[in-house]
Amino acid sequence: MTHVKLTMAQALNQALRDAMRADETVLMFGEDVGALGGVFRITDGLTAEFGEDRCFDTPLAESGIVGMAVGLAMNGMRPVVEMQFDAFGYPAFEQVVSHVAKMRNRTRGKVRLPIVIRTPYAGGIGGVEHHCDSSESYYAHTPGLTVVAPATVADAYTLLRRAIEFPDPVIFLEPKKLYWAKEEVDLTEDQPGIGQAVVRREGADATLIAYGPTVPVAMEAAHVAAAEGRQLQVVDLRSLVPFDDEAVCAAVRSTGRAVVVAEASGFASVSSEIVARVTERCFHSLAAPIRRVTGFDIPYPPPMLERYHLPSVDRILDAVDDLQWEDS
Amino acid sequence: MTHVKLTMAQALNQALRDAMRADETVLMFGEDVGALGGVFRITDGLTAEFGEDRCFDTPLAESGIVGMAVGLAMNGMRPVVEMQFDAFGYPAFEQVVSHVAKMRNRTRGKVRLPIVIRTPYAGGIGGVEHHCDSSESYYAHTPGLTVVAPATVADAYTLLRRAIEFPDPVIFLEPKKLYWAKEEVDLTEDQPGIGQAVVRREGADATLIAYGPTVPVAMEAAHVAAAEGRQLQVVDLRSLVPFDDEAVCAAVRSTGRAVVVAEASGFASVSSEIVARVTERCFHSLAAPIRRVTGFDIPYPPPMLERYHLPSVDRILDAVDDLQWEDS
Amino acid sequence: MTTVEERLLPSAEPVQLIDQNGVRHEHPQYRLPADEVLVDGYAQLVKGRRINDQAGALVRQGRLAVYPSSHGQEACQVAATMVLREDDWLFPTYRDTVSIISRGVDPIETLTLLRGDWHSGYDPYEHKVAPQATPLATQLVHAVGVAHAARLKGEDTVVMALCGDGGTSEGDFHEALNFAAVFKAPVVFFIQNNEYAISVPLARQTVAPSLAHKGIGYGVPGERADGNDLAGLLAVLGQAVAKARAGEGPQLVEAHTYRVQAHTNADDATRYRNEAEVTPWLERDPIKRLDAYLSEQGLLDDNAKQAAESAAEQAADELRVGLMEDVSPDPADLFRYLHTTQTSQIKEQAAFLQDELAREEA
Amino acid sequence: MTTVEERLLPSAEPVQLIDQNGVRHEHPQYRLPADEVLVDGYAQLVKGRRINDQAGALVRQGRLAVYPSSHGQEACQVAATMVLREDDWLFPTYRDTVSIISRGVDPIETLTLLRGDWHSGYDPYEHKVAPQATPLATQLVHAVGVAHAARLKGEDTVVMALCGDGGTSEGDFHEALNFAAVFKAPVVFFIQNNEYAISVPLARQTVAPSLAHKGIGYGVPGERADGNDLAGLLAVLGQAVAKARAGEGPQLVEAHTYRVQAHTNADDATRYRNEAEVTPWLERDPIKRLDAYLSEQGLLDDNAKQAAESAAEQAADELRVGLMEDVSPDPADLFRYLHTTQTSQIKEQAAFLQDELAREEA
Ligand SMILES: Cc1ncc(C[n+]2csc(CCOP(=O)(O)OP(=O)(O)O)c2C)c(N)n1
Ligand SMILES: Cc1ncc(C[n+]2csc(CCOP(=O)(O)OP(=O)(O)O)c2C)c(N)n1
Ligand SMILES: [Mg+2]
Ligand SMILES: [Mg+2]
Repeated sequence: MTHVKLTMAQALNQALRDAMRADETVLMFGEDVGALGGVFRITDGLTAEFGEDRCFDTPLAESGIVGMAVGLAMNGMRPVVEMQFDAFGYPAFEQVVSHVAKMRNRTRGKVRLPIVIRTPYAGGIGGVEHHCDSSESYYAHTPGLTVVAPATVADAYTLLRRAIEFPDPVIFLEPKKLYWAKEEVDLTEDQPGIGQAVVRREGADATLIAYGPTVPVAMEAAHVAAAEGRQLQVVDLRSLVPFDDEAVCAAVRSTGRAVVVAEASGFASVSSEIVARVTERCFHSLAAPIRRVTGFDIPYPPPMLERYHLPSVDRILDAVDDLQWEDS
Repeated sequence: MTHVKLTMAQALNQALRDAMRADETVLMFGEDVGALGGVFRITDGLTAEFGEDRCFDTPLAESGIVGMAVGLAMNGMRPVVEMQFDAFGYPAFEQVVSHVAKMRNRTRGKVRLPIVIRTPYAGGIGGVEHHCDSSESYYAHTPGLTVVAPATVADAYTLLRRAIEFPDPVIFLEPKKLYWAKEEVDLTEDQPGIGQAVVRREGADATLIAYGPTVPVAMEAAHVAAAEGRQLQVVDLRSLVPFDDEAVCAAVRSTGRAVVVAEASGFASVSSEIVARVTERCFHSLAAPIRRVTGFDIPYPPPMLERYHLPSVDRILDAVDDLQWEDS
Repeated sequence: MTTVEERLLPSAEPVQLIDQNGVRHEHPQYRLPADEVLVDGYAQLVKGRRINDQAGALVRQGRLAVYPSSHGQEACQVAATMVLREDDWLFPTYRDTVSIISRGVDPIETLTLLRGDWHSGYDPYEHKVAPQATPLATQLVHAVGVAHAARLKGEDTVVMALCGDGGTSEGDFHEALNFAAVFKAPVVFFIQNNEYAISVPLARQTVAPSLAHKGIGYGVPGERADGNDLAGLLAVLGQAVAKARAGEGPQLVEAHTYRVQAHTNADDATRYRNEAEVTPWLERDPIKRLDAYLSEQGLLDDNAKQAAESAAEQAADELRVGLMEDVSPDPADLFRYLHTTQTSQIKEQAAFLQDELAREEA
Repeated sequence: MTTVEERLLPSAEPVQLIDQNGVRHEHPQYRLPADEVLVDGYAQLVKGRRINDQAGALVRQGRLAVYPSSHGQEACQVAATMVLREDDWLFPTYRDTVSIISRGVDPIETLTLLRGDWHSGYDPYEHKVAPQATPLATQLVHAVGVAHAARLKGEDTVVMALCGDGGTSEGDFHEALNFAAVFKAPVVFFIQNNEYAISVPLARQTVAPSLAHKGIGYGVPGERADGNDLAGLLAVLGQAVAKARAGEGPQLVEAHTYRVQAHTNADDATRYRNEAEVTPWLERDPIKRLDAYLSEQGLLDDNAKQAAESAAEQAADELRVGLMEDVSPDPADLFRYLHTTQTSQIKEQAAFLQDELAREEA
């Protein structure tokens, strides 16, 4: 197949379309995903192609949406649901934590829930309150969930296809600010699967560990650092749960220094976990403590102030500068 | 005042009683907290003493309970609510994250919410599914919440009084398995406030960092270790947010080795945060990476299997043994 | 008032076909079930009662961690399954042990949750019984999903979703009824209004004219029945199931019954209600009245009663014997079922525990 | 049917006192508001419309991030505040900018949220207006709490809680109505049924006979009114407020109106509805009909209309001028309001940012 130029939004739409073509038990539903095609148009045209039974609007109630997905999955379907924005996934929290995450374990594997919960994720789009939350840590902390966040157009396609094929529930986080990022991609090309991190850029001096919306920022930082003579390696986690300990530790050991870059507030978060587990495993390879560049421990700011909150190239480079180079 | 022998349940009851006597805007409500006195009897006798307007049962709906508390607090009250078990707090998650945590910030400090959300917390009581969750990481990760967990009878009293007097919302986690722990206490004695950790036992060889239900286990481990000739220091965090960086770092620096002990699953949790932040701050004082003894990354087990999940004295001592003593 | 309202609002009084004295009453809308159905139902009630009481005893003997009994609510328990076909689904709560067993699920597997060796002990697909739900009302939305999937597959399966009076206050109750109505999902929402949610009486749960009145707000027909009258329940639930199967969408049925015992053995009901309140309900017992009616009609002789009782006794024996067996669940199970493919994290943790246990043994 | 049902179910048709042609209709239960009230209301409608349209223009000029307009729903917006006393409370949603401004809140402070310099710009206590709620239906439970606190303090305050048709599907709607009913909290739940929740039409939101029919399931009287008839709304809402104030507990009012424009400027309504559906609603415009009625009655002459229009123009001017001013919120505010006493963590982070900014400037 030839390469095509697609936005991440288009790649996600294509993934849904291809998944629905491949398997008629795949259903897509949620708020405004039918005629409107979703507020971000990720489900554009699906109702037209697959009919009302396959892609449909529900009443406005997130617990109902996720709970109904549980029931549909129990009875042979593969539901993909959309939470309109990640803060609007909170009403479904009980269903996610007490059922989606636990049903397989509860029933000794008898009831499997191949559910995908798609969520426009994180900030950087000037959204008003409740429209830019980063909720991955809530989900990553909940045993039983698989948590995935693509950062490239190709990964958006691949990971969503894999998530839909996955036998267990997947929280699928779509970085909002990357929806319109365009890339030349070959959708038939095989990409690493769920659970595998990839090194997006090689570099011997320090490792930047990022996922979702912060991957391009980390790449940009590495680019700028290179101009200043410092070679930064960039790891894109792709999957938070399962976590690719092997790849991440190999990367960090190769440089001995690392900065974790994430948009979410840092306290008790996925980024804390990365620091903790990499330090536990690579302590004697570390020349300096692993630094974090994350959102502050504050609610997501109003549009006019969001740039102060978001991990920036400068902030990443400052953190890299802080890696006690004099010690090495 | 003379010393009295009280269980933690009694101390909590006394704290509520004294708070309600001291301030008539303090209200206590939730499920079964009236005539029954709560399933753990923490609110025993409050309706009898203060009347139906001050301590009352609500309809069975946790989002409603927390949401109503928000409104009551907006209009001059100091609501204390009980979530019957911590897994039953999940239906209120949206109210907690989107309102309780954010209202003060949203309104530039105009609307303050002096709400206490009391939650019987964690396991070790042989409870069936959904009755033994440890949900502190969800709350600690949410900016705007203060998160407190007493481990002693005296602290249960003091911290609950302080939480009720606190001008901002507090998540108050009551270790279920310690409800019936009896101690000789003097309730008039001043205890450190919210935000202060305390060293419960001195020891020069390594530091155990614990909170809530794991404090007694850590104390027991230190006791056993002493018999084997190793002096373990025990830090009781008391408050997860704010976090007492100063005290914890001072403790860890004094020993150069640390183990974090918590019941919750470890991944992306408060214990990850402790490892991350202490390592960031004390890297060059550490002789070994900080180890964690936490619950596994699984749903809380059924009663007959819980002992395999819970941090035990042996597991703590194994972790201490693992602190690369040969390096030092 | 229009016909819409007449169609959706419940009967003025709970439907009752046999009263507490065993006297039969005619009802303009509902017919008495056939004699053999009632005789069979009687045997099931007797067995249900015996299971409830045996389970209570087993708690006292330390063989079960806890048991929320449906003593006094057996008519609801039994009716809920009697009206179902084999390919229909049942969504029970923690109180519905008798319902589950009467659906055919192995009693010991049913009690796994309350014995504490695992969260749920039976295969939900074997008898189409969902795991018992503890978080209130959460199972109702699942029921809608299962029913909707059946509809999509062109099956005429019906889902019976059980819920308590307290559970109706939860947001999920609302969302489930609304979703079911909008999608015309074949669900019968069956509320066992036993007047209490632990210590909280119905009057503090709602001030609605009845719980069945909640249906109209979703466009769902609501009906109510005497929850201690098996005949009335079979008639009302049977009709609800038939309507749902016929494509008329979800149905809401409220049974007026009473929680005769405490919430569970761990509860102390004397803290919040008087014996005086309980006594009249003992008179309304579901077994007593059916016994009276059937005996009066000559449908139940001493032999038949004897047979019912010995069947019940046998069920109780099985329970006792089964639960007297000590079980020791495998700690490795903690890691076995969480994911289809274990993550490296879970593998490590499983290995850690295995190693720890090996060292302990050594 | 019993009196309970008659008391709790809504009128057979939405209450309408002035029809779309400006013709007055008698109603057995509701009286036309006084002339001067209607004349005042007219001026407020004109102003509300002008604010809506001005705000829309300011989005196009990049001065507001987004604006969910209540164009066409101004009668609801204005009626909701006209029936309140100064010490009553208003709980608005993101769509209720006009309601908030008509309550007396500074327009620029009101638009702070949508301009994007802070989450909410006004002091909720100044005019007793809660911050606009974005997460749907969540504000309704807060309203119950505020009302219950008032009752505990012995005040006779009433709380007007606004909600959309879509919002009624959320669990919090259910919990709010039930709590209010059980606690007899003086809340008027006012649903602006504008037929859409973004792209989802009412028929996919619920199949209930009406949203006002949801009241009876909580024991709350439900009523419905023509949402484009200011007179009818004032009568119905006025009565609801009076009842709530008198201690009769919560009231539910549904207004039948229509979202004439897209959900927000960011929405494309052509994807899910035809112009043909919109046109008849333009005929039902709330301003046009009140104009016709008042003019016909000789209550509104050219002078009065002129005055209303120039007052509206002035309000629009203030909006324009106010929003043309560039604001640059202080980054330190990010850390200023979260806690009464900053934690050491927040202090560190504030210092970090301050240092970063200082270095940038240097
Ligand atoms: C979401 C949730 N909140 C609280 C509880 C704790 N709880 C268990 S049973 C119960 C009372 C339920 O009453 P009802 O629905 O009437 O059922 P019944 O026990 O009477 O059968 C409560 C509050 C729970 N299980 N789930
Ligand atoms: C809990 C929650 N889920 C989803 C959304 C996203 N959302 C914003 S407005 C809206 C539609 C609301 O419709 P309705 O209640 O009818 O109000 P209207 O916009 O018509 O005034 C949706 C789905 C939200 N704000 N909150
Ligand atoms: Mg009950
Ligand atoms: Mg609407």
